[in-house]
Amino acid sequence: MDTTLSTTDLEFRDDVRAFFAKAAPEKSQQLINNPDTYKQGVIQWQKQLFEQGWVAPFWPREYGGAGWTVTQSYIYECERVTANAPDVVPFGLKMVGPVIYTYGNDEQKARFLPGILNGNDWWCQGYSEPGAGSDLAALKTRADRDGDDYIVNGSKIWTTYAQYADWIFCLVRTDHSGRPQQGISFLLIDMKTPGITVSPIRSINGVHSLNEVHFDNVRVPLANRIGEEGQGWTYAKSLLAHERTVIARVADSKSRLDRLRELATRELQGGRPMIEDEAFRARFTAIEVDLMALEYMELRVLAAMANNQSPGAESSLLKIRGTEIQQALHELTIELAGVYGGMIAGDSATAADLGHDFGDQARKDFMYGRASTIFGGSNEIQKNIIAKRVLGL
Amino acid sequence: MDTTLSTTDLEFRDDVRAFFAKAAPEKSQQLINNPDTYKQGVIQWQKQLFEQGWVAPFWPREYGGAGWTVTQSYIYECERVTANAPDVVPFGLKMVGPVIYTYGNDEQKARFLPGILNGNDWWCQGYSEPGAGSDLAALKTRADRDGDDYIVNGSKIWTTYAQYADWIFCLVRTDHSGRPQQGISFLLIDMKTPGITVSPIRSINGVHSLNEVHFDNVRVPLANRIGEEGQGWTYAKSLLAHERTVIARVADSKSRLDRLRELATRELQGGRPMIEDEAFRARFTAIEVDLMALEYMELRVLAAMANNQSPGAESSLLKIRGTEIQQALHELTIELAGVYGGMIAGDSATAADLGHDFGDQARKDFMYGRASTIFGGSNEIQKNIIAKRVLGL
Amino acid sequence: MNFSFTEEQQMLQDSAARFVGQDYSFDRRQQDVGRTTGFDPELWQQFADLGWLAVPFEEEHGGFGGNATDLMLLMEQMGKGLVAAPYLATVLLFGKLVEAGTVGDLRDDLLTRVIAGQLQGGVAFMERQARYALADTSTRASRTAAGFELSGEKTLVLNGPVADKLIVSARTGGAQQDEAGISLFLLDRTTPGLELTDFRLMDGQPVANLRLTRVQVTADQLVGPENDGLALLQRVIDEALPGVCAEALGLMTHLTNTTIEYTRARKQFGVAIGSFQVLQHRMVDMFTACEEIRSLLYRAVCSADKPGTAEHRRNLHALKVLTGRRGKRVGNEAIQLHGGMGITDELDVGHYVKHLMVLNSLFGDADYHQQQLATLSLPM
Amino acid sequence: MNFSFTEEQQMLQDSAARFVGQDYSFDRRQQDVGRTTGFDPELWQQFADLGWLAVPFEEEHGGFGGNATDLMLLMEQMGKGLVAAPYLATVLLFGKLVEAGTVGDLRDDLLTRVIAGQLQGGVAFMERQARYALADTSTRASRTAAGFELSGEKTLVLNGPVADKLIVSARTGGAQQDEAGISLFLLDRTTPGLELTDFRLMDGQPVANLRLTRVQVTADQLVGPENDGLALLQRVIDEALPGVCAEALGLMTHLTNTTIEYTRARKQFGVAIGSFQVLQHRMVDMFTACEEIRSLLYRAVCSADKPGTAEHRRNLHALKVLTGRRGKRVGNEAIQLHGGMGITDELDVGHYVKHLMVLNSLFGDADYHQQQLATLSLPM
Repeated sequence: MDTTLSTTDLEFRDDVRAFFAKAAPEKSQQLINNPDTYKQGVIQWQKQLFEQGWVAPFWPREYGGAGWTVTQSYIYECERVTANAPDVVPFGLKMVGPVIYTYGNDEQKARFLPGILNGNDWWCQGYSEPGAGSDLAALKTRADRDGDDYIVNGSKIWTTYAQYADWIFCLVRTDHSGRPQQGISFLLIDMKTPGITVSPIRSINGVHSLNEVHFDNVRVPLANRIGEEGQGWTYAKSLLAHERTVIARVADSKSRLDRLRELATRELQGGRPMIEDEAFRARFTAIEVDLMALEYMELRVLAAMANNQSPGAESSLLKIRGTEIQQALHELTIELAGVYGGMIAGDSATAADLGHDFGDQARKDFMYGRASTIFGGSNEIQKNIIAKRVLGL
Repeated sequence: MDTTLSTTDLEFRDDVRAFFAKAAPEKSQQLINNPDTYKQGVIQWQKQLFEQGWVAPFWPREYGGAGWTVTQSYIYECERVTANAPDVVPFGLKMVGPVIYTYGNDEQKARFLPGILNGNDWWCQGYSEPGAGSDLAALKTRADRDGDDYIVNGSKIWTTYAQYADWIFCLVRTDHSGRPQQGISFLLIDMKTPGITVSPIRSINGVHSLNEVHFDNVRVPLANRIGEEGQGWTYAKSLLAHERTVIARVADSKSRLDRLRELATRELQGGRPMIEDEAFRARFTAIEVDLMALEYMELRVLAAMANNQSPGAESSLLKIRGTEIQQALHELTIELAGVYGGMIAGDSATAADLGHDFGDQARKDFMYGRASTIFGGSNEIQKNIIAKRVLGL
Repeated sequence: MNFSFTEEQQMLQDSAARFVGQDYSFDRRQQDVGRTTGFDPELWQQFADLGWLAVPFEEEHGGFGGNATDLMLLMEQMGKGLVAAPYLATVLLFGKLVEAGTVGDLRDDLLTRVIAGQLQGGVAFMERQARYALADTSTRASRTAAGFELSGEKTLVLNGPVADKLIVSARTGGAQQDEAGISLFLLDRTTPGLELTDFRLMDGQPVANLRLTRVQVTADQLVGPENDGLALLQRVIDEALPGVCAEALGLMTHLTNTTIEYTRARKQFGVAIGSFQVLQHRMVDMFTACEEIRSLLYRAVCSADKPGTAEHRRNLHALKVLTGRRGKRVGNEAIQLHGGMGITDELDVGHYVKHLMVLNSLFGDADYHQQQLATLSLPM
Repeated sequence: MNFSFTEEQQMLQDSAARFVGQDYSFDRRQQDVGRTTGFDPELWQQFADLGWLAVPFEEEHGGFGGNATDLMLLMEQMGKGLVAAPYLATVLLFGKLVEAGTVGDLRDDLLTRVIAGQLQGGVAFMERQARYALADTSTRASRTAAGFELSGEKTLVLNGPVADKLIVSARTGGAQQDEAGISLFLLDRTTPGLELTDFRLMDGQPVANLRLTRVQVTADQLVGPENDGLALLQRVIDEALPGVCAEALGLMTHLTNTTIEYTRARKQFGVAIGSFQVLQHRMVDMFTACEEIRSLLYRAVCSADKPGTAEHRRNLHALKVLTGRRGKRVGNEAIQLHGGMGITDELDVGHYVKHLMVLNSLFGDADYHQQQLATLSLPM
C-alpha cells in the first residue's frame, strides 16, 4: 500500500510538464472557450496530442495506445488540469474507439481508428431517444435490411455536438421480437448520408451543444455494423462502465476547488474576504473531504482495472459521487458570486466590464452542470444498478 | 391573518400560569423521570389535571372536554413546556378515548370514559404485531366468536408501558376472507384476563418501556367490541391522523432548543463556550429555522381542524418533520456533550458526580428518539401516504 | 390565531390567480421578458388598472392600504405565473422608499405616477465589493454649496435600464462599513454625470450598473434623513422580503406541480416514472418544502405589524434561509426529475428555476441570513 | 500506485477475519463486555499469542514492526466483530507512548509486558472543560525537590478501571490553553493521592475519571521531554487515528451488510422490504459511505510515512470528518431500516451503532476536525 512515485514516474511527470510547456495548451483552450471557435480548438489540441503519441493512452499499443500505467495516467491527468490543458472530446477516443478495436473487424479498424486518433473525424453518440431517456433498451430507432444496406428510421436526442460530427455511432433496433435488450445492433453512420437532419436543442445555460438527430430512410451499409447483428446492447454496455469512470472528473474538480479558494480570497463581504466566512469555509471543506475520498475511490478503481478487473458497478459509484461533487462545486461558486451569479455577460459587454469576472461563467457551469446527474444514465439509474448488481437487492 | 392574542386569550394564559404555579408539576415530573416511580408520577399529575377540568381539552364538552379554541390549546402547550409540566400519556386520553366517544355505544362510554379521564385506568395500544410492523393491515391476531365472547389468540408488539396497563385496545382479525383491511375489529381487553402475558423488550437506551403482549385463548365479551364487527380498520384510521399530529411535539422541541442554547453557553472548548463555535451555531440555527416552520405548520393544521376540516394527510407532514427535528435536536445535544455524550451514569454515581450533567440524558434521548421515525407508521410510510393521497402519485 | 383572509384579500388573490391562469401563458411571458424593457408596458398598464400597483401604499397617498397579507397573496400568484414585471423594483423598493422618505408635492407626484403605471423606478443600493453587506458603501456624496456631489459606482440595479427615476445610496459620512453616514438621493436617469451599463440577469430581467462622476444634486433630492438612509432602506427591504418569498413560493409551487404532472405522464421501463418510490418520496419532499415556506411566510406576515422587533427580524431571517435552501433543492429536483427535458430552454422549468435563484440571491442568500439569525438567536 | 497487501499483511487480515468470523459470536461479545473488566482476560492472552499486541511496535522492541496498513487490516476486523478489548487504550495509546517516550530498561520492561498481554495501560489526557481541545490542560505538575507534585482532574480515561499503569498529562508550564508546557507522567494505579471513579460508556467499555491530590512523582516518571508532551501525545494519537477509523469502517460494513440481509428477509405488504426502491437507494448510500471511508483510509495510510506533514494531517482530518458524518448516517439508517427491531437491545445493530458513536467522538468529532482541516485548507 503506497502511492510514492517511482523514479520512472517522476521522469514521466517531467516529460508531461515539458510537453505542456512546449505545447502551449492555453491557446487551444481559449479557442474552446468561445463557441464559435470551439471545434477548431478541440481539433488543434487533439492533433498536438496525436503527434506526441498521447491522444489515446488507454488504447492497446497496437492501435496507437501509450501503454501508460495507472499511475502515469493519474500523473498526466493532474498535470493536464494544472496546465489548464483541454481534455479530449470523449466520443471518438473514449467511446466508439474502444468498441471498434474490441468488437470491430479488421477492415473497420483500418478504416475508422486513424481518423479517430488524428482528429480528422468528429464522432457523436446516438443512444438516447425521445421518450426513452435512461431506459436505453426501450429504443425505437429501427434499421431494416435492404440488400447490403440497412434503412434507418427514427430519432436520437441529447446528441452532444452533433452539429460538428462527421460520424455517429448508434444503437438501432434490428429485431422487434424478444426482450427489449435483444435485437439491438451497433451501427456507424456517416452524418453526410441523405436523410439525416440535425435540430439544435438550446440548453438552459443559453448554449447550443445538444441536438436531436432525425433519420429518415437513411441508407447504411451492412459493413458499418459492429460485430453481430442483435448484439449491440452487449457492446454498448461494456462501454458504459468506462464512460462512467470518465464522468467522475476528479482532476477537473480539484482544479475547480483550487480556483474557488482563490476566488474566495478576493471576493469580499463587508470588507472581509469570503475565505474568512464560516459558512463558506464549512461548505468548502465539506466538498474538499468528499473530493479527497472520490480521488482515492477512482484510484482504487483504476488500480483494479490495471489488474484486469472490470470496473463494473463500482464505476456507477464514481459517476454518482463525481457528479454530485461537481454540482456542489458549481453551486458554491455561483453562490460565492452573490447576485452576480445570476448575471449574463452579453455581446455588448464582457463579464469584467460589468464588474465581475466569474459570475457569468459560474452561471453557465451551474446550469449546464445540472445535466451531469441526468445523462450517462441518471444517478437514480446508477443506484438501481448498484442495488441490484452489488448489493443483490 | 394574525396571531395576536385577544383579551380572553391573555386571561386564559394567566389562568394557565396560575394553575401551574399552584399545581407544582415539577414534583410529578421528578417522579416521572425515575422509572421506578414513573407510573405514580403520571397518575398523580393526571388527577390534578382532571380536577382542574383540563385533562382532555380536545374532547367534546359533553364527555368532559374543556372546549378550548386552537389558540388556547396552543397557549396551554407553550405554558406547559415552560413550566416543565408533564404531558399526559396519550393512550387513553388521545387515542382510545376519542374512538370510544365517537364510535362506542352508550354503555361503553359510561363504562370506560370516566376511568380514562380520572386516570384510574391505564391503557395501552395493541396495533403492531411481530412481523407486521408498519403494515398494520397484515395483522394476524385473531378473535373467533364463541357464544357471547371472542376468543383472542396472537401477539402484539412494541406495546408501550403494557407492564402498567389495566386495559389494552386492540385491532384483531374477525374475518379472514376479503381484503386485508377488511375483517378487522376493534376490541377493548382487560389486561387481567387469563391468558394474557406481557414480555418486556429492552430498548437500546437501556430502558424498559416496550413490550410484547401475548394472547393465549383470551376470552373477551362481545360487549367490548367498538362499533361494527369488521369495521375496526376504519375506526383506527380516523385515530391515526390525530396521533400523528400529537407526535410533532413542537412545544417540547422548542424547550429542548432553549435548553441546548443554555448548555452551549457553559460547555467549553479550549476556553471558549461552544455557543461561539461556528459549527454549533450553524447546526443550531438550521434546526431553529426548521422548527419555526414546523410550529406554524402545526398551527395551520390546528386552525384547519378548528374549522372542522380533517387534518388528513397533512398530519403525516407534521409527523415526518416533527420527528426529524426531534432527532436533529437529540443529535446536536449528544454531540455537544462530546465523549461524555456516550456516558452511562450507573447506580453508583450520578451524572453530576461524573462531571457531566447532561451527557447521560442526551444519550438516552438520542437512543430512544430513534424510535420516533419508526413507530406511529414509519416516516417512509408517511411519505407513501402523502405521495398517494395528496400528490395523487 | 387566524389564518384566514378577508373578503377583499380573497378577491385580490382570485383576480391575480385568474390573470395568471387565463391571460398569461408561458409563451407570453417569454415574449415579454424578451423585450428591451424586460416586460410589456401594456401589461403594466393593466396592472395599474387592476389596482395592483396601489396595493402597498397608504390610502392617504392614493394607495390601496394593503398590508403584508395582501402583498403575499398578490406576489405568490406572480410567482406561479412567472410574471415578468418590475413590481419589486418600481413598487416595493422605489415606491415604498418614496412614500417613506419624501414629503409633500414630490411624494404625491411620484406616487401618483407609480400607481398609475406611468413611472418606472429603481433603487441603487448594491456595490461591487459589498456582496450582501448593506452598509458597505463607498460611493461618496460630498457637501457642495448647492447640495451634494456624488461619485462612485453602484451595481445590479433592478429595472435600472428602464427606470425613469433612481434612488441611490451614497456615503455622506462615516467609514465604508459604517451603518451611519449613508444617505439616499433621488436622481433622474438623465442627470449629467450618470452613466448606465445595461445587462441582464439569468431570469431575463434587465439590470444596470451605475457610474456616477461628480453628479450634482440639491438637498431636496435627499430621500429620508441625511446620514440615516440605511435604516430607511432596511425597513423598505424588510417590508419587501415576505413579498419576494411569496413570489418564490409561487415559483416553487409551480415547479412542484409541474414535476408531479410530468412524472405522471412520462413513461419509462413501461410505467409512469411517477410510480417509482424514490421519485415519489422526493416529490413529497418538494411538497413539504412548499408547506414549510408557506408556514414561515404566514409567520413573518403575522409579525409584520411589529417591524424592526427582534421577533419579526428572526421571522424574516428564517423565511429567507428556508426559502433559499428549500428553493434551491426544489429547483434542482424539478430539473432532475424532468430528466433531459429539464435542461432545455424550451420547457418552462429552467426559467422558473432561474428566477427562483435570482430571488434567493437578492437581499442576502440563505447562508447570509442564517448568520444574521445566529447573531439574534445565539448572542455571544 | 499500489493498493495491494503483502503476503504477511494478507495473513494478518485472514487470521483476524477467521477469529471474528468463527470464534467470536455476538453473544460472546456481550458476555465479555459485561464483565467488570469490560473484556475477557483469556481473550487478551489469545491476542498476545496471535502476536496482535505486538503489531505496532518496532522489532527491536520485541514488536512485529507493523505499519499503518497492518494496523488498518487488524482494526477493521475488530470492528466487524465488535470485539470488546482495550486494544486502543493499552496498545495504541499507552504502549506507543511508552515506546516513544521512555528508554532503556523501563521501556523494555513495559513493552515486553504489554506485548505479552500482562500489562494493561491507560492514558489520561482529557479534562472536563477541554472538550476536544487537546492543549486545554489545567492539571498541574509543580516542581518539588524529588520531582513533581500532581494535582487536578482527568476524565474519560479509556480502560482506566483496569489499567495497571496510567500516563497522565499535566501542566509543568504555560497557561491553560498553551500548547507548550504540558508533560506526561507514568503512574501506578496504586499511587497515593490518585483516586479513580469508574463508569461505562454506552458501548459498555469501562472508563474512569481521575482525581489527583498532591500525587508525588519522580523525574524518571516523565514520559517524553518535559514541557513538550503535547507533540508526543499528538503524534501517538495521529498514529492511532487510521486504526480507529478502520475499526469504525468495520462497524459500518457490518451494519450495512446486516441491513441488506435483514431487508431481504423481512416481508411487509407481501414483499421483502428490500425490494422497495427508497430503501434500496438508502442502502446504496450506506454502501457508498463504506467505500468512501475505505478510500480516505487508504489515503491516510498511504501518507502515514510522512507524519506531521500538512498533507498527512489533511488526510487524517478528512478521514475523521467523513467517518464521523457517514458513520452517523449509516448507524441511523441501520436502525431505521431494521424498524422496531433496530431499537431493541437484543439485536446487535444498536450495539454496533453505540460503539461507532463512541469511536466517532474520540479525539474530536467530525465538526471539530472539519474546522481543523479548514485552518490548513483555507488559510486566512
